[in-house]
Amino acid sequence: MLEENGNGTGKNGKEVGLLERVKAGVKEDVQSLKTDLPAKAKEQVEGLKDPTKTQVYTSIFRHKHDDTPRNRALGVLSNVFLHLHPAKINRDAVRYSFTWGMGGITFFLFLILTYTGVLLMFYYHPTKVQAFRDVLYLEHDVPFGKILRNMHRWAAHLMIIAVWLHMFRVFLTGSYKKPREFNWNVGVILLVLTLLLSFTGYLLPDDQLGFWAVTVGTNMARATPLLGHEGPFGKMLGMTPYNDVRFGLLGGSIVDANALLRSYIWHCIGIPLVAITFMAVHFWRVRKDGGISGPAPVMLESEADKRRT
Amino acid sequence: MDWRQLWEIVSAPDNVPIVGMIPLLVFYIYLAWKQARANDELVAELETNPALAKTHHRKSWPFRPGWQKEVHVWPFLLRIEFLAAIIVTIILMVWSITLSAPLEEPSNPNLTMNPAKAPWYFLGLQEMLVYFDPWIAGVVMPTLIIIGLMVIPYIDTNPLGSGYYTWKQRKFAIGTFLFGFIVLWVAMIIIGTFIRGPGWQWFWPGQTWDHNRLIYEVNRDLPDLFGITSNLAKGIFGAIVVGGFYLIGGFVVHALFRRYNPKDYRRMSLLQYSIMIFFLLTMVALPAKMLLRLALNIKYVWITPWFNV
Amino acid sequence: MPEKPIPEDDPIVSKSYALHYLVAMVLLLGTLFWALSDEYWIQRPWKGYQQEWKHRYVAFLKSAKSESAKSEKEIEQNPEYQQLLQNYQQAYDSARPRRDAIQIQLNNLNAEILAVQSVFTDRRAYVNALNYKIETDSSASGKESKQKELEKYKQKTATVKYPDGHKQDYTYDQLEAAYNHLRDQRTQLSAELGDILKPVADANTKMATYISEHMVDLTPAQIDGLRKKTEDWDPKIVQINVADANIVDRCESCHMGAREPLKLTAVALTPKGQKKPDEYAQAFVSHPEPGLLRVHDPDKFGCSPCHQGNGRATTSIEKAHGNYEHWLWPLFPKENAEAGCQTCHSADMFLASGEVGATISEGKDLFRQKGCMGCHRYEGYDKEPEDLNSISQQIKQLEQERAQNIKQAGYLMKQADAAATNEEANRLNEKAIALRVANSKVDARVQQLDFQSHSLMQDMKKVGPNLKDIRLKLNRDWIPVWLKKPTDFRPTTKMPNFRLNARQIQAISAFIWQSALTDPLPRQKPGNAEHGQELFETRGCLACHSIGEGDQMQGGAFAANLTRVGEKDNYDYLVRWVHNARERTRPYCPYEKKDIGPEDYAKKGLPYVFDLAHSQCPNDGHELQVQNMTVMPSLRLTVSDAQDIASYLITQKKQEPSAYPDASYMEDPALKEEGRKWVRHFGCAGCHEIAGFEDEGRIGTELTAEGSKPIERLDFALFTEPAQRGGKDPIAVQEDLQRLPDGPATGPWYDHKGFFEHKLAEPNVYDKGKIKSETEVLRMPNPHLTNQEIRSLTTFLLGSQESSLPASYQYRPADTRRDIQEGWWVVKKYNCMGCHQFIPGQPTTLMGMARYQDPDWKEQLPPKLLTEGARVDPEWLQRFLANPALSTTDTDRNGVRSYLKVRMPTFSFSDNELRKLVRFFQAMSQQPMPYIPEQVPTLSAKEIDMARSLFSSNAAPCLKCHATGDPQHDKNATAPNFLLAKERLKPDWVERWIVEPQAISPGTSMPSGLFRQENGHWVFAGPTPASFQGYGQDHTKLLVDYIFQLTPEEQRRVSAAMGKNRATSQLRPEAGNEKRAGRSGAIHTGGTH
Amino acid sequence: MLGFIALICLALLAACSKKENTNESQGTSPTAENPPTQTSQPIDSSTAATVSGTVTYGGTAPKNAKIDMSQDPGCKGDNMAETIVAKDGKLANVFVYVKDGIGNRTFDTPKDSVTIEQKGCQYHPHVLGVMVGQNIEIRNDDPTTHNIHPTPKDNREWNESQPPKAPALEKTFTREEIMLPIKCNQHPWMRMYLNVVKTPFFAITGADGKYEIKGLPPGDYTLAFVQEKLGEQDQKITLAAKDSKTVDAGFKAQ
Repeated sequence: MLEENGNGTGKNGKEVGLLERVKAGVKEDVQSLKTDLPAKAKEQVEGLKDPTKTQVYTSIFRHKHDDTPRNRALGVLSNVFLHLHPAKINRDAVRYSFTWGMGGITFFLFLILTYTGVLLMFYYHPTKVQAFRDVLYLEHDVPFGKILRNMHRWAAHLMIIAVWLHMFRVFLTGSYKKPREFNWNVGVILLVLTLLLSFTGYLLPDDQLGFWAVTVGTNMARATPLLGHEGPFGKMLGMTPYNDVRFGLLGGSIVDANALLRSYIWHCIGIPLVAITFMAVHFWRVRKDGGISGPAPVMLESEADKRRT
Repeated sequence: MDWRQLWEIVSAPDNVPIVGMIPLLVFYIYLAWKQARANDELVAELETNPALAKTHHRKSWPFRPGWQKEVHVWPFLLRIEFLAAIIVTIILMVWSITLSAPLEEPSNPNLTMNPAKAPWYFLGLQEMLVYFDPWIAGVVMPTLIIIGLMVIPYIDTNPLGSGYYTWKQRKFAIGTFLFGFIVLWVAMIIIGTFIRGPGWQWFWPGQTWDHNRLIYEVNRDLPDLFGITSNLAKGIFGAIVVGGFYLIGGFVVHALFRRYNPKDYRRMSLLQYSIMIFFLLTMVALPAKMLLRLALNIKYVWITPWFNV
Repeated sequence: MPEKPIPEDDPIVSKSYALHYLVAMVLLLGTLFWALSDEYWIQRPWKGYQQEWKHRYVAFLKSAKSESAKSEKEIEQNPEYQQLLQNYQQAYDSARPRRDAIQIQLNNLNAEILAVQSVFTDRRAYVNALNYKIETDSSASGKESKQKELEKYKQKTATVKYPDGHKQDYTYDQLEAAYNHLRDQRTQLSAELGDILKPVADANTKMATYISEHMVDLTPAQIDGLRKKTEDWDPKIVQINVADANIVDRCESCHMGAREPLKLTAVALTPKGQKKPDEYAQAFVSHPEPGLLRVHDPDKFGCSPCHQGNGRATTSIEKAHGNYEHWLWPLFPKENAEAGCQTCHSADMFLASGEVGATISEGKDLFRQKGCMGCHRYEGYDKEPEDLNSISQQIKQLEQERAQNIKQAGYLMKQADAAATNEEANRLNEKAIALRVANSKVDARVQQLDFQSHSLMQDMKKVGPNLKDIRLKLNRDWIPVWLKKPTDFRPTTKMPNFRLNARQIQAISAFIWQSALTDPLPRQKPGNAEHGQELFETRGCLACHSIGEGDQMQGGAFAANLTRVGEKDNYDYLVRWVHNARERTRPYCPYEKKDIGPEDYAKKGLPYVFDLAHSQCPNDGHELQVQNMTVMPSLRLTVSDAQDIASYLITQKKQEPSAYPDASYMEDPALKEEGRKWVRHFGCAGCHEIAGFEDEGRIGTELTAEGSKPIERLDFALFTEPAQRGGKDPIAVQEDLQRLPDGPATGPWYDHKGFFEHKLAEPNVYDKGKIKSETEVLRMPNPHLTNQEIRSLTTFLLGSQESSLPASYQYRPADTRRDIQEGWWVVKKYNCMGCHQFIPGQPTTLMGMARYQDPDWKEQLPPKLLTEGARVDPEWLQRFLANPALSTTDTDRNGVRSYLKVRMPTFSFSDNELRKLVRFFQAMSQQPMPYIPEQVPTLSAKEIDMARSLFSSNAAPCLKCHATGDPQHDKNATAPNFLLAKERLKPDWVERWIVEPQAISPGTSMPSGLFRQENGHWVFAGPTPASFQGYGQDHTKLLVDYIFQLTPEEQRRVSAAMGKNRATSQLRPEAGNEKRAGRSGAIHTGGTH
Repeated sequence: MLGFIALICLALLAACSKKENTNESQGTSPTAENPPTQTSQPIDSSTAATVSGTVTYGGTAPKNAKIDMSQDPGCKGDNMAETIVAKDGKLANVFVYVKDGIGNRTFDTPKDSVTIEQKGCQYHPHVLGVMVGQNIEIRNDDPTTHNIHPTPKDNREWNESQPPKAPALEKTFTREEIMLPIKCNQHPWMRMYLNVVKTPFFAITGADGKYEIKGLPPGDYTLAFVQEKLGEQDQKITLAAKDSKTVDAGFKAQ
């Protein structure tokens, strides 16, 4: 290769000339290595002293990190996760005593549940034969399987409590009031979805606890007015155990394999998708409705009607 | 006092969240109450001092001119959020390590659990089954609860108390909500978890859950009390009683509401007002029915061939 | 309103969260490590076990090795071993020179091969590449030119440099040849080396084999292997995974020693200085019954199918053993471990493997013995009534079919008569004929079913006596006293205590009294009680019955204790009973559901005779129950013997029968109806035959799967909480409390074991404190069991579970093992083990009795049946079992062992049971069925002479002990008559028997040492006449052939001659000299002993 | 094989530091003297005590029946039943041994054999004592075939035929057992009793009812007198050093 490329300047001469030229070229290359390599190495070390200036860093973080108000704002705005938040908020809104942080905790728990849930799905088969065994398998075989299941379960319970407290706080601070009426409704739907998520997950270990909890729960559906075979007017509308709303929920007249599968799919795909959609709306509306409601300045009785008009 | 029984109930893994929720609720109510009182005092002061009202920053927290009215989310909010996330993680992990999620016997449709309980967050509904037929307790009630929650922003016309804790400005709204949430929901859950034993019988805390306990209880229907025997008459009688409850109750509510909450009364449209009265009365109907049942052993008020109330 | 002064700096902005974060992060890190350690150690306690195991087992192996080395050394001292060693040395020495030479040659050869190979492979690669080019070249000229190139290349020489330095040039072909030659040489040499070393290796193997054969334990080398394995062990889950059966058992993750080849005890694995074996030592012991594991390979069966527990769990002992609330299959307690057998062996009646099986077998037996099955259905028990029921259903159906066919045929024939054409008529007639033929088949089928029901009727037994006979049998006034509390009268009775009140007793006694038969009973002459006692004690009655109370009691527990029988029984009835217990007062027709009397027979003009040969109902031709449904057999006693025994028994009393208070109310018809109600209520018909209750169903719950009933379904009633938490035992009656196998409860007993044990100790314990009416209180009577019996029954019930294992795990063999399985049911049913030993070491009732401790009486014990199937011809056995007298006329005797006082009874086995028993014995001795008798060669006159000389030899006087049929001679006989041998015995067995009888029936009177091995043949140990000179066959064979051809005349001749011989030898004075000669001979041959 | 046994014996001998093998076993003599040879705790022969005495029989001794041996012409001579052999109130064939009190001392098995002779269709002696593991030589001096059939409780049962002139049988018993019956199936009257004990401290009363046990170390003992028919009597004795005690026993007619 070298022989062919290196003779661009001269014409195809004798072998001796070619050899000399090659020798000269190689010498030059060696010389360049001797002088350039230390210089470039030094340059490289210098560059690494400030990692924030590297191309890799700047490609990830779009702005500087120093404590200027601009950068603080950009830190939030340019981050896909953090830009749920505005750049600046009411100074008292950071007070925990006001917000209780329950909305955030709920969301955080939802994330934990998603991660642990996905991992659990690796080991779980929603069939009558496998389900219970898989849970035993998780408990005894899977590395960290037991803590994984425990975290999933307790995070779910914690999430329900957090959701209730969130609603409680929102009500107590009157945060549902104009212009946030709609977002309150979205919140109510999310509350229902949270309960349904937990409820559908209850059946999955296929043990006595889950089985009977779900049996008790779904037995009420029998009595749905009009749509349940034991509900008011159900019989008149031709409802039987095999075509009523409970049958639809369970995929059968008893809690069995189909119910397990339905539960599983609602729990892992159906409800989470719906919930994520509503959560997106919920968060979006928080921003669009003017951030969190407070802490707002107190209003006086006398001002109430004034403002209304 | 059967401490062992008590401990068995309290330490059941799935009951631990409820046990945890009670102090949590107390703490947050205290937190809300503290701020509400501070705000109410501030309002009272400002009401008497219009001059101050004009200049005051109108929050119970201290404020000094020159302080930022708004702060950056990064870092002032995020650092709290992040801290909260860490603390939740710690709590969750410790909980998961120390307490295992329950896993009982494999499901067995032939062996009924006694008591067979729904997941704890639905125990309020299960408790209602004692007082109402499943179609009310399991279907109508939950639906009404959801709808009721959703209509709150639309019937609460009080512009005060938006974005801050207060009691004096929203006595009626907060009172009603506390009644609904604490008494009708949380208390019912606690009853369902800790009080209801085998056969869904009432066991005081510390009383042994005796599976063989038998209780003699004869429940009558309200029409029987008045010696009404014919079905038609029963239906008509029940309709009158129920209708009467809503009519007379509505009138009483109107009389009280108009008197003690004239501002809201004035602000509300006819639709808002009637919806509010309907939900309020329905809410009151629950404890009323409980009272009838527990005190007078009355099972049904309204008996028709299709449904019973 | 701020109370405090407002700070200068904005707290919201200025407040530092550094400390908060620090604390939070530390905590987070802490929990993270906690989670990790939890995962690594706390949730995996078996790791600690395995570490400990390594230490302890290595220490144990060290000490085991030194012992093993010691015993190895001892064995090496053995001359036999020394001989082997010498052989080895010799072989080694003789092989060495040649071996060394070959080795050197081989080394050289290898080097040369290597040298040639490197050149050759290179050139071969080139040739192969060129060949490929030639093959793929498309042009002929190209091929040709390349071919030439190849030839040229092959001709070119290459130089090979040999290791010794010399070089040689080869063409390609030469090179190839040289290479192959060298390799052939190497192959030859290697083969030769192998041949030379083979004797050495063989000698070496022999030494190793000798050591391993003579070592009881492992050899030091094997122990070293174990130690290495243990030391190199990395902690990991050890699991048995049987996917087909969904068995995942990780028990061996902690129980590391379970399957080790050495016997590990808890003490041996306790570290020095520790007094008691700790948790680890307990866990590491080897399985107590390695023999059991050989049959039940753990790799196929796992652990949990037998022991239960949560095989997958590894997080804690409680979890792994399944001893927590929500695990449905907790580990069987150690004392009930045999419950696990029932998982697969529910169809077996008797289980024994090593020391395992006694408890569960007793439980299985008790369930039948104590009459549990009278009230509780249990799959496999007491099948006869169900089978009979289904047969009678079938018969009814078939009879309907027959009637239908007749009707149809008549109709068809009528139509045929009126048919328009002949063809039509013929067609219809054909149809009618077909129906009549079909009826004939129906008749055949009915006949078959009747035959089956004949067998079944014969097999059907009741635990208690037939109450239809009580008017004939019992002292009336005694009945209410008995009913009050049977154990008061007879502490060991099977009849349980029913807790009846006075009214119930009166009503029940009145009912059974009034519903009993009143047929007349023949009067019997009084007998000789003294003779009766002797017969009673020696004929074998005591194998089942017992007599005497408390310490004085002797005999078996299978049947009633007869100590006070004189107070209750009627002498006439007793004679009939002793003479033949199966004799019924009236036959019972299950079809008509009534007892058939003489009037029914008279109606048809038939004689009033009913027995197994005359078992058809005179009214409808169906099978009758012609026997009492008792397992008590007939001892074939003469009537006078029966009278003697009955006379003796009637003297057995503590008080006079007349001393019982008058119970004439039993004659009051008014009480009868109430009595009927109570008899039905208490399920008396489960164990007794009672008029009007013949088809009564069982009143108790089915127990087949009682062990897997959810604990919630077991009603602990008011004792649920006390059982869950422990506390005072609810049983207050001291007598019942003592029945609990583990004593009064000290801790919680809320489990199946606790429930069963309490229920069995005091059945109505769960009624305690409950308010219940007379009919609501628990009916189950108190079976007054001992605590060992309760343990056995509890074990049986605990194991009675629905198995989650695949059906193939159920032990339902289709081969001869099935014969064994079925046979045990019959053997246990008739208490054959009361007299006979079936498996080595099994005690019999008679064996344990004081009388049979005397050496002379020991010979009077019934024969051991350890190899019965190999001993006797099955067809003969069937005949013998049907009629042990082996005679239809002379029945007052034993057919085979006429010298025994104890009598093999006639059990009147049904054909069904006979078949089962015969097959059982054959299968137990691994004999093929059907048996094809070996043809015994006919002996020549000379051979007969020789054989006779052995047979009558002074050194083995066969006829001295064996019976001949001559009463004078047989007085002293202690062995059966040879004339029976031909029909009865299998020749191969007889040969084994005469060589070493002690190995077949330990303790037999037949001595060993009659023959000795000489040049691979069995020769007679005593002196042989000259005619034996040069006889090269087995003397044993000769003798057996002779015995199988023995005729009565020959036997008489020999017997007579022997007497004479003796007389002459007696006169010989030089016997003393011979004696000495014999002695000196002993010294020479003594070494072989 | 024999060499091997000898080798082991040698090894054992070498292993025992103190060895006084003066055991002149006279199993057949009525008063067997078996000076102790023990390994665990040496007995100082200078302090050893002796027990001796007489066993008496109260009441008239039953006359022993003559046995009818006509069944086998090979049996000759007189043969009396030996169930109770008493003369002048002195009881023979009583086995006397130290039942309890030896503690955990162990004793070497005597190397000498004891002999059982079958002569005149009778066993000689009628009662015999041996130590555990001691070799027993059984000889048949009759012109008829015998078989030897011990029916033990705690030892292994066997039954071997011994034709006339056959070599002697050599047998050992490995477990302690008192009054182990030995019989011959061909001659039902033949019966003897073997006593297998762990210690050398035993004796059998002679025709004069006398016995003597020597070499006992001082201590408390239970002395048992066993007769095949009359059963066992125990006596507690205390022996001082060099004591020479007389312990008599008396059986009553039943």
